[in-house]
Amino acid sequence: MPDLSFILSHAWLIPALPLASFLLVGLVLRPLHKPLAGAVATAAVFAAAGLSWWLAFDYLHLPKTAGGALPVLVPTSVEWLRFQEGLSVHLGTLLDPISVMLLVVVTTVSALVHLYSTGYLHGEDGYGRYFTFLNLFTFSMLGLVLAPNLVQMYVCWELVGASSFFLIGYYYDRPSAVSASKKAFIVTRFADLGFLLGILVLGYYAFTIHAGMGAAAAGQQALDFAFLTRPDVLSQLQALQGQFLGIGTLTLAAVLIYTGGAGKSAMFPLHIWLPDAMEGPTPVSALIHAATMVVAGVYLVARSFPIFAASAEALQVVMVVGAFTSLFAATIGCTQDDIKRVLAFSTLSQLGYMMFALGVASYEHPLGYTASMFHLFTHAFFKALLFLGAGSVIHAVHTNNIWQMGGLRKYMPITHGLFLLATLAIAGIPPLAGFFSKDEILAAALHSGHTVVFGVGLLVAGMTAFYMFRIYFVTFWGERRLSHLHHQDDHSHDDHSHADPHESPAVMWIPMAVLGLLTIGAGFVPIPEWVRLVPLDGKLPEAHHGVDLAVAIPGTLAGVIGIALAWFFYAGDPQRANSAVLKLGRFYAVIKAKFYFDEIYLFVTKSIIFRLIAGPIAWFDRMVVDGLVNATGWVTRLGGTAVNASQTGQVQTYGSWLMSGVVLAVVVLWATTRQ
Amino acid sequence: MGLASWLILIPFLTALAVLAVPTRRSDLIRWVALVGTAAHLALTSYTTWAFWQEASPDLVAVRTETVSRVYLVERVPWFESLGIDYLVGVDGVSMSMVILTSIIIFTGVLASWNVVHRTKEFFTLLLVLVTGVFGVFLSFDLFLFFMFYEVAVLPMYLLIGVWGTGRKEYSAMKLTLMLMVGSALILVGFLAMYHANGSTTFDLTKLAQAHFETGLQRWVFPLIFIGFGILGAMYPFHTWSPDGHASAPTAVSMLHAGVLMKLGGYGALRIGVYLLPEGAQYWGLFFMAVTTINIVYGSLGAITQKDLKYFTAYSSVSHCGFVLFGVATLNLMGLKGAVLQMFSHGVMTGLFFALIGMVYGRTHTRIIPEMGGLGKVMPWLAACFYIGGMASLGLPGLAGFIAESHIFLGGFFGNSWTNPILSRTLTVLATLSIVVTAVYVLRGLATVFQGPVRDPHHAELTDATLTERLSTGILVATLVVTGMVPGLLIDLIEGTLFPIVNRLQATGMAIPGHS
Amino acid sequence: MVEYLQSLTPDLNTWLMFTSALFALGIYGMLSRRNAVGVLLSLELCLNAGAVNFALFNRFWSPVQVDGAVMSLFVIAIAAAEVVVAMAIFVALFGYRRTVDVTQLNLVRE
Amino acid sequence: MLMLPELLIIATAFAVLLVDLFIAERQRGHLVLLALAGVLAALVALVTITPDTGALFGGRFTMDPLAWWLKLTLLAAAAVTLTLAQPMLATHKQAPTLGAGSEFMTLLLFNLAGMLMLPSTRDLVFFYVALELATIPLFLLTAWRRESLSSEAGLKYVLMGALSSALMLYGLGILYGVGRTMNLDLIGRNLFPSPPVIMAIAMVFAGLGFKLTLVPFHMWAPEVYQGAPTPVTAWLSVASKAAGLSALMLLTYRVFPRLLPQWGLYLALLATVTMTAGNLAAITQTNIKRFMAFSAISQAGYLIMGFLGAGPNGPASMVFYLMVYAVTNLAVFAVIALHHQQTGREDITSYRGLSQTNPILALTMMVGLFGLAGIPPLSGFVGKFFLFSVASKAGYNWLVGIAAVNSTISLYYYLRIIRQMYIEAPDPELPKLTTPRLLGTALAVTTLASVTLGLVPWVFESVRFSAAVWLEAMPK
Amino acid sequence: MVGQAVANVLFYLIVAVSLWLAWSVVSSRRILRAAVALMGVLGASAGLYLLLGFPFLAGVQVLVYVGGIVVLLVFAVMLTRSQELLEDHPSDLRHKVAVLAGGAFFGVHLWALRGMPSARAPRVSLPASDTEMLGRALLSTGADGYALPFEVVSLILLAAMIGGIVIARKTQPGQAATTEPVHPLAADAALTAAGSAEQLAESAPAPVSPPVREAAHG
Repeated sequence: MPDLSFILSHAWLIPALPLASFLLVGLVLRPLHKPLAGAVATAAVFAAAGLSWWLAFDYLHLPKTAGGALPVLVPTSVEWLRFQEGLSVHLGTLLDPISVMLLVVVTTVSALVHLYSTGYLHGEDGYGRYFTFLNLFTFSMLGLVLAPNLVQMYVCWELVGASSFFLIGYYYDRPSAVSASKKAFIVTRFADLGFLLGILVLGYYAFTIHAGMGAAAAGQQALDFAFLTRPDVLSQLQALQGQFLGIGTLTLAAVLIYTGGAGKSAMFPLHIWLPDAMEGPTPVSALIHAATMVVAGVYLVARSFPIFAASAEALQVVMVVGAFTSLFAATIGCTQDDIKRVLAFSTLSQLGYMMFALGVASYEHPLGYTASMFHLFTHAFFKALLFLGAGSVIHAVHTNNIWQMGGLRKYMPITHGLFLLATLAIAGIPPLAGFFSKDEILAAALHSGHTVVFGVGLLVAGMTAFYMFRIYFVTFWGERRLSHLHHQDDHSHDDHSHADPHESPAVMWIPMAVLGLLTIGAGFVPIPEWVRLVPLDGKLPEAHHGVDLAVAIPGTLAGVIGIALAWFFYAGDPQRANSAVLKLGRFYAVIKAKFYFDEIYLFVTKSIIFRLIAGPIAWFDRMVVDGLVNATGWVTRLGGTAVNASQTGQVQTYGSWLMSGVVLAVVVLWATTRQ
Repeated sequence: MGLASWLILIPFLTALAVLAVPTRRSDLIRWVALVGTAAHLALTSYTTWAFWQEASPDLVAVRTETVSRVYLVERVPWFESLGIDYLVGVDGVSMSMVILTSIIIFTGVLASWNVVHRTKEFFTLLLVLVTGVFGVFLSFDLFLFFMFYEVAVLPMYLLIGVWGTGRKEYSAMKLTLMLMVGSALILVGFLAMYHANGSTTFDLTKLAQAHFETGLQRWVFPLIFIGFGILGAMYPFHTWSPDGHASAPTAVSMLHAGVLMKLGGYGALRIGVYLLPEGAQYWGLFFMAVTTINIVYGSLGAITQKDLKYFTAYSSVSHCGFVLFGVATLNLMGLKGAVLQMFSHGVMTGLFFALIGMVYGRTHTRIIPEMGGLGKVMPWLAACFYIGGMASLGLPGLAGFIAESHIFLGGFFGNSWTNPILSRTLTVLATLSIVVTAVYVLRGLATVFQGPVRDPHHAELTDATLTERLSTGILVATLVVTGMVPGLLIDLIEGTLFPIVNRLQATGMAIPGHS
Repeated sequence: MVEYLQSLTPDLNTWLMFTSALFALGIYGMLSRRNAVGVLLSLELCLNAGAVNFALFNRFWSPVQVDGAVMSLFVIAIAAAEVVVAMAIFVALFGYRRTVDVTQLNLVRE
Repeated sequence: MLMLPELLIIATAFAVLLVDLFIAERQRGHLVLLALAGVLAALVALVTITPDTGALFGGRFTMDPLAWWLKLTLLAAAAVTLTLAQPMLATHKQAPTLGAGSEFMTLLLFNLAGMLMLPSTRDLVFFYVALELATIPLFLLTAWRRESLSSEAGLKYVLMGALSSALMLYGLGILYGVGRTMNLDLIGRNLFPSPPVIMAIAMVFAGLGFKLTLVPFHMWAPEVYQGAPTPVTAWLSVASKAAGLSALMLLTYRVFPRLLPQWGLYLALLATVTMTAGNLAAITQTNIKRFMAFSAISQAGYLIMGFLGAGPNGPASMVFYLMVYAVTNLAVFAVIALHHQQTGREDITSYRGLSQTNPILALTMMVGLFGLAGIPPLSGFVGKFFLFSVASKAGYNWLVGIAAVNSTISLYYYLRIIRQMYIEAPDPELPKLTTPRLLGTALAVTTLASVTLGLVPWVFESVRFSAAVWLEAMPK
Repeated sequence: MVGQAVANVLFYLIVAVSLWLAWSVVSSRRILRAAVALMGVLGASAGLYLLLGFPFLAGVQVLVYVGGIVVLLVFAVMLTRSQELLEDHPSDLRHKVAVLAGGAFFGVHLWALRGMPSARAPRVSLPASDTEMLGRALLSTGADGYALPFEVVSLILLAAMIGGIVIARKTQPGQAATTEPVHPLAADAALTAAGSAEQLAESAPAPVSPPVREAAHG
């Protein structure tokens, strides 16, 4: 282990700061002094961001390992929970290219969102509570990123889920927000069940291998990533014959762990909670449901990539689910009216992108791994910017519905400029960040032979551009539409809805500006060169440079076509859009209703689980099981009355009972004592 | 008089002190009770420290022994001719249970600060009940164990009968009778073991060294397990728990769900598995199946409950199912998980019932649909409720997760004499409960604390008073500390469990990976 | 002469059959008579059969001793005591109920 | 002097009879004190002077350690019963509810003398005579009250008692016929389970089962307990049962030492049927004395479990449980007597709210009832535990199970009374109960004993030692 | 051998007489006749005692039993004024149960007899007179004496007498019939009912009318 600089050996400081401020703000400052609480929370996260940048800088300057890759360090590791001898959980920090990158992304976006929130939520009564949970979220996200073993990741995973539950449910007097937070927590909890089962399966087999190896695995614990990703362990895992419903054990474990990731990253079957999560305040959506939490699933797959790579079917699942989700979300995205829901579906689609990028990656074609991480890096910035932009628009106009906005170009120049910048980036227009990362993914898909996936990627790129510019044109171009409807995003304090919308205060647009810069700069950060999939033998092949034109041109073209279509329908007179909608008719309504998945889930939980299972069980318990207990009581009482009835009061009946006693005694004695 | 005897004696002396106070001075009575329980809490912490001084040096040696060591032992011969003696001592598992009970009784006294109806008798009976419980956890002589076990069950009848609500007499009677039937089964088991060992001694450690022949173990183990299972709310015999808790006053249901139901798990582990290893192996899988029903059945049953107390009672049925499931797994992690679950669930349910008592004290209704939006009105209680709820659904960082993760791993690792496929499917079914628990916890809490204030005059209710904040605060603190720093409790418990697992191993079957 | 005659009587079992028949009749009487005094009469039968039994065994098994006879004597005395007690209670009860019909006496029952 | 206690009792009986001639009607209450003095003198004599082994009248009257303990219980029970009777006899305050006080006490003392002699008999004649003296006065005492209920109870008791003593006599006759000697030690020499022996045993069990209220022979108990005056009921439930047990132990351990182990199943069945019938019937009772009858029946069921298996633990736990049962039962009867005396009501609901009207009385009643139910830390629990241990050692685990479940059912009906006292509100028109001084002391003594007998190991240990010595001295 | 025949005839004669009388004691409808029959049975058994060689016992039997007890029984019959009442037959169920009980007892005894070792009367010469031996046995306090039981029997007789007098007395001296404490039981109601039934019975010449209760429980 090369001697580490201060920050590298004390990486645990980065998550410790938000934790400390969480405790400080939560217990002390919240009831006492609201604005101070906000300030302390924001300062803590900014400090963490600074430390992360410093750590990243030091890390990148570390001497490379023999195979030319950046070293994997586990500077601190404290035993926390000892299940069994070889299976104990150490809390610690693991530094490798993707975790450092994630560290930087999370802390930066979180800091900016904190700053933005001080403005956005100014004067709200739940102000202190908001920042407490935001800090808790940041701590648990950092804990997840730095986790050296599966169990610490699972612990922080759950904490992230819980803090997102409280943040979505911030406006807890609004029933829609309450049910959204419940739905989010329960769906992710269901996915975490898969993750837990994955840990159990993997834990058991890894433990048997670890026990078998004895001295060779002295320092490591069974569930550490370092141990799990060792080549010899992986080969033994692959060799496991155990079949469960026809699926190999390793694949089963990988898929189960993937369900956890899919739940958190809202992949296809478990995506229903993300659109409803928009009920939370917009900065929360920006931080959690755009930049950080939702990418945890992608990070999980990336972190345990060697395990996934060991079983081909698992990666296949990842790829298919990713691709389908991106297409599925993109189609729905084109039809939504609520600006935040459109952005939510766009996030879904981009996450699908990252997932299928990992899906196509393998040791032969490692490009997908790097592309996914690169896209994660860039997407965090411009998606956060989009959300903050939407937030400032909502803040000004007090409604989410894009049809009640219009022509905001004139009133909010800064937001408009930055929003346009971000929309261009997400549409993949060079030279912005989106172009580079999307291009990498498409290249990875093409070169690894997955042409179908490449085609889907291209189509989605076009649709992304289409729906992004759709909301851009509707919101910022055209003439002003009055918002006569009831405020959806109700801010009681500045309720002058009819006055002209004004630009957001400085504390809000400054973080957006910073994100704008990052969106521009992110493309040029040499992530592909730093973040590379290290093959099992540790030797890195020489990296390829420059943009692959064969992929770049079709990608950009798709983007431009998308923009043109959006311009055609929505920039000019609105009639064109309405007529198109009429033509599509029924088909359009189905997509708009998100393929009725919400209704299906509601039906399953409400009628099947509650009315058909829980109700009868409660009834069964009261009637049958309790009935049996009461029945025994009743029978004993019956026995009592029977014995009492034998007391007739007739002396001579008693005499005959006595004589019967004698005769019976003789019979029993004779039966039992005969030699 | 050693430390262990003082631990049993203090609650009894407090009870006598309370009796001495004139009846009308009800506030003085409360203070005497509080001082008594506070003194007990102090003594418990000192004893834990003293126990740790004695026990930590031979933590390593214990890994290979087959008889668990007992510390701070006091032995006074009682009925020599029958081999009965007043044998009291402490070991890891019983120490953790004593800590739990001491916390629960202290917070219980705080939570029943506004009992006005016949206060003196209430506190006397409460303290006698807790003396019985301490007696069970600290005694290592089966006769003494059984004696304190029944002392613990009996005041329950009067406590629920006089101070209860709803169908109090019916549920008090049902509760007492079902628990006594349980103790009847246990009595048969104890006597069978006593005589199989040549009717020389009731001392637990000596009985552990004696090897009972397999046939006897096979029919005595189910008796002991079901006998204790009835108190631990095992599936078919759990019906007393919803009624009993629904009609019991706050402190009583806190004590009962929090501590008395743990007697069941404790007894099943300490006497069932420790003394009858072969019996445990023979019946292991069967009871694992029953307790899985217990877990899933309890949590599903809780979803549609309308009354808060029934809601919590069903949830404790499910959580107690975890305890017995952990005991039935018969390997180190499972047993450790069972003891941890006993501790964490004890604190959780104590917190829940205390809070329900406080909410009921204000809104005078326990029906969930009738309440709404109380989060704004009583933020402290709402926050504690949420922390308790999160702990019960096993959020990491709180005590619930530590115990449940142990039990799931234990269940999944199974043991070499049970069919791995079956034990794993049962464990998977059990893990389903973390989702179902999440559903009913969030659903219940959301209806009560979130959303608009449904009942107008709930709006001007007050938040927690000082005593209430103190009691809930202590319970929440315990949950968080155990969740964050489980090392303390795990080391305490592991010392005792190694010998038990070694005994299971000594009966000729290898546990995978156990060194 | 009397001793000589006794030695010629039939063997023990026939004697015992007689006493047990007497006892059985006594039992029948006690369980079927309606009049309380009738029940007492039957009781005397039983006790008498018991007394004869003792004398019988004494004479057949240990002719020299006289234990059995002593027992018979005491049985007779105790039978007397029982009759006195029973009579007293009947008379008292007759005072209240004006009847000695055993079947009617079942007030103490619910 | 071996016979000192018996002689003292007989002397007191005559003294009471004679003194009554000379004192006025009003001072009838002081007679009780005289009787009590006599009984206590006998008690002191037994404890201090009488050795626990020895023989008189050439072996006819012998003393053995277990008999010593039985006599102690009987004398204690007599003392408490007399205190129970005291408020009922004529005192300067109110008219007696129990006529002919002195004759009542004389008969009681004669009865006591009979019971004291019973365990010391060594031959059939003296055994039968002592047994008769232990039963006949009871017929009279039951019919003592000047009302139809008491006389009817007396009638039923006489008829049933006569039938069972006739059967007993016939059984002893056959025993004499087969054993060919009157001496109890020698009879068992060449007894083997032939038909006549079995018939003799069956009839003996009928006779003694009647006194112990074992199930097929228990029919008389409910009505007699209800009809008889309360002190007599108390005396019946405790002393008569003690006499029955000592007679049964005398015959089974002395005369049939080799056959007893073979009767295990018969005794187990008898115990099961007795306790179950007693418990089940007690559930639906409304009259407190009738309720105590069924409770006594079920306790007899537990009692005879001591006969199972070999070794001194059996008789020891039986005698110990008898002592505990006597003390606890008398405590409960003291409260019942008090309640009946002052309110005239015998139904359970009349005990409503006693915990508020007279908390100490309610507490003693509760301690007594929990003692009967066998709830720790009272000695009832310890006694029952040892009895169950004897049965379990003899291999009758199913019986222990049934007995334990039975004691749970018994807890149910004892709790029904405690519910009346503690949970129901007091009944306004019932007068508040006041505890007279003498009865108060008796209550205190019995309750204290019922708590400490179990906790203090010395009592059971010495009983067990006596049982060991007693069993050694038995003919093999 | 002729002595043998005489003894047997004498024995069987006495047995037949006493069994026949016993049957009438048990089943005759007039109580007085039953009492007289009992006298006959007891006399017969006195004869048996004689046959067995216990003249003293026979004497005591005649004196105490026949003289004392049966006379007392006749007094009781007079006192309870039931002699003119014709007791009707027991209901068939009670009859069957009683027969079953008696028969079962007898059957068991016969089965038991099979196991009894039968014995011929010993030829040994009997002691001069049993009275002297009885007297010595009753009063000697030695190993073979029965002085103590003798004293105890006297206690029994004394107790029976005292108790009998107290119970049978009409009213206590010096104090009115005790006021019966209030009984929630139906006793009083039943008492009045029984009383009225009684008046009915007396007026009608028919034998004691079987009250309704009997039918219910027959």
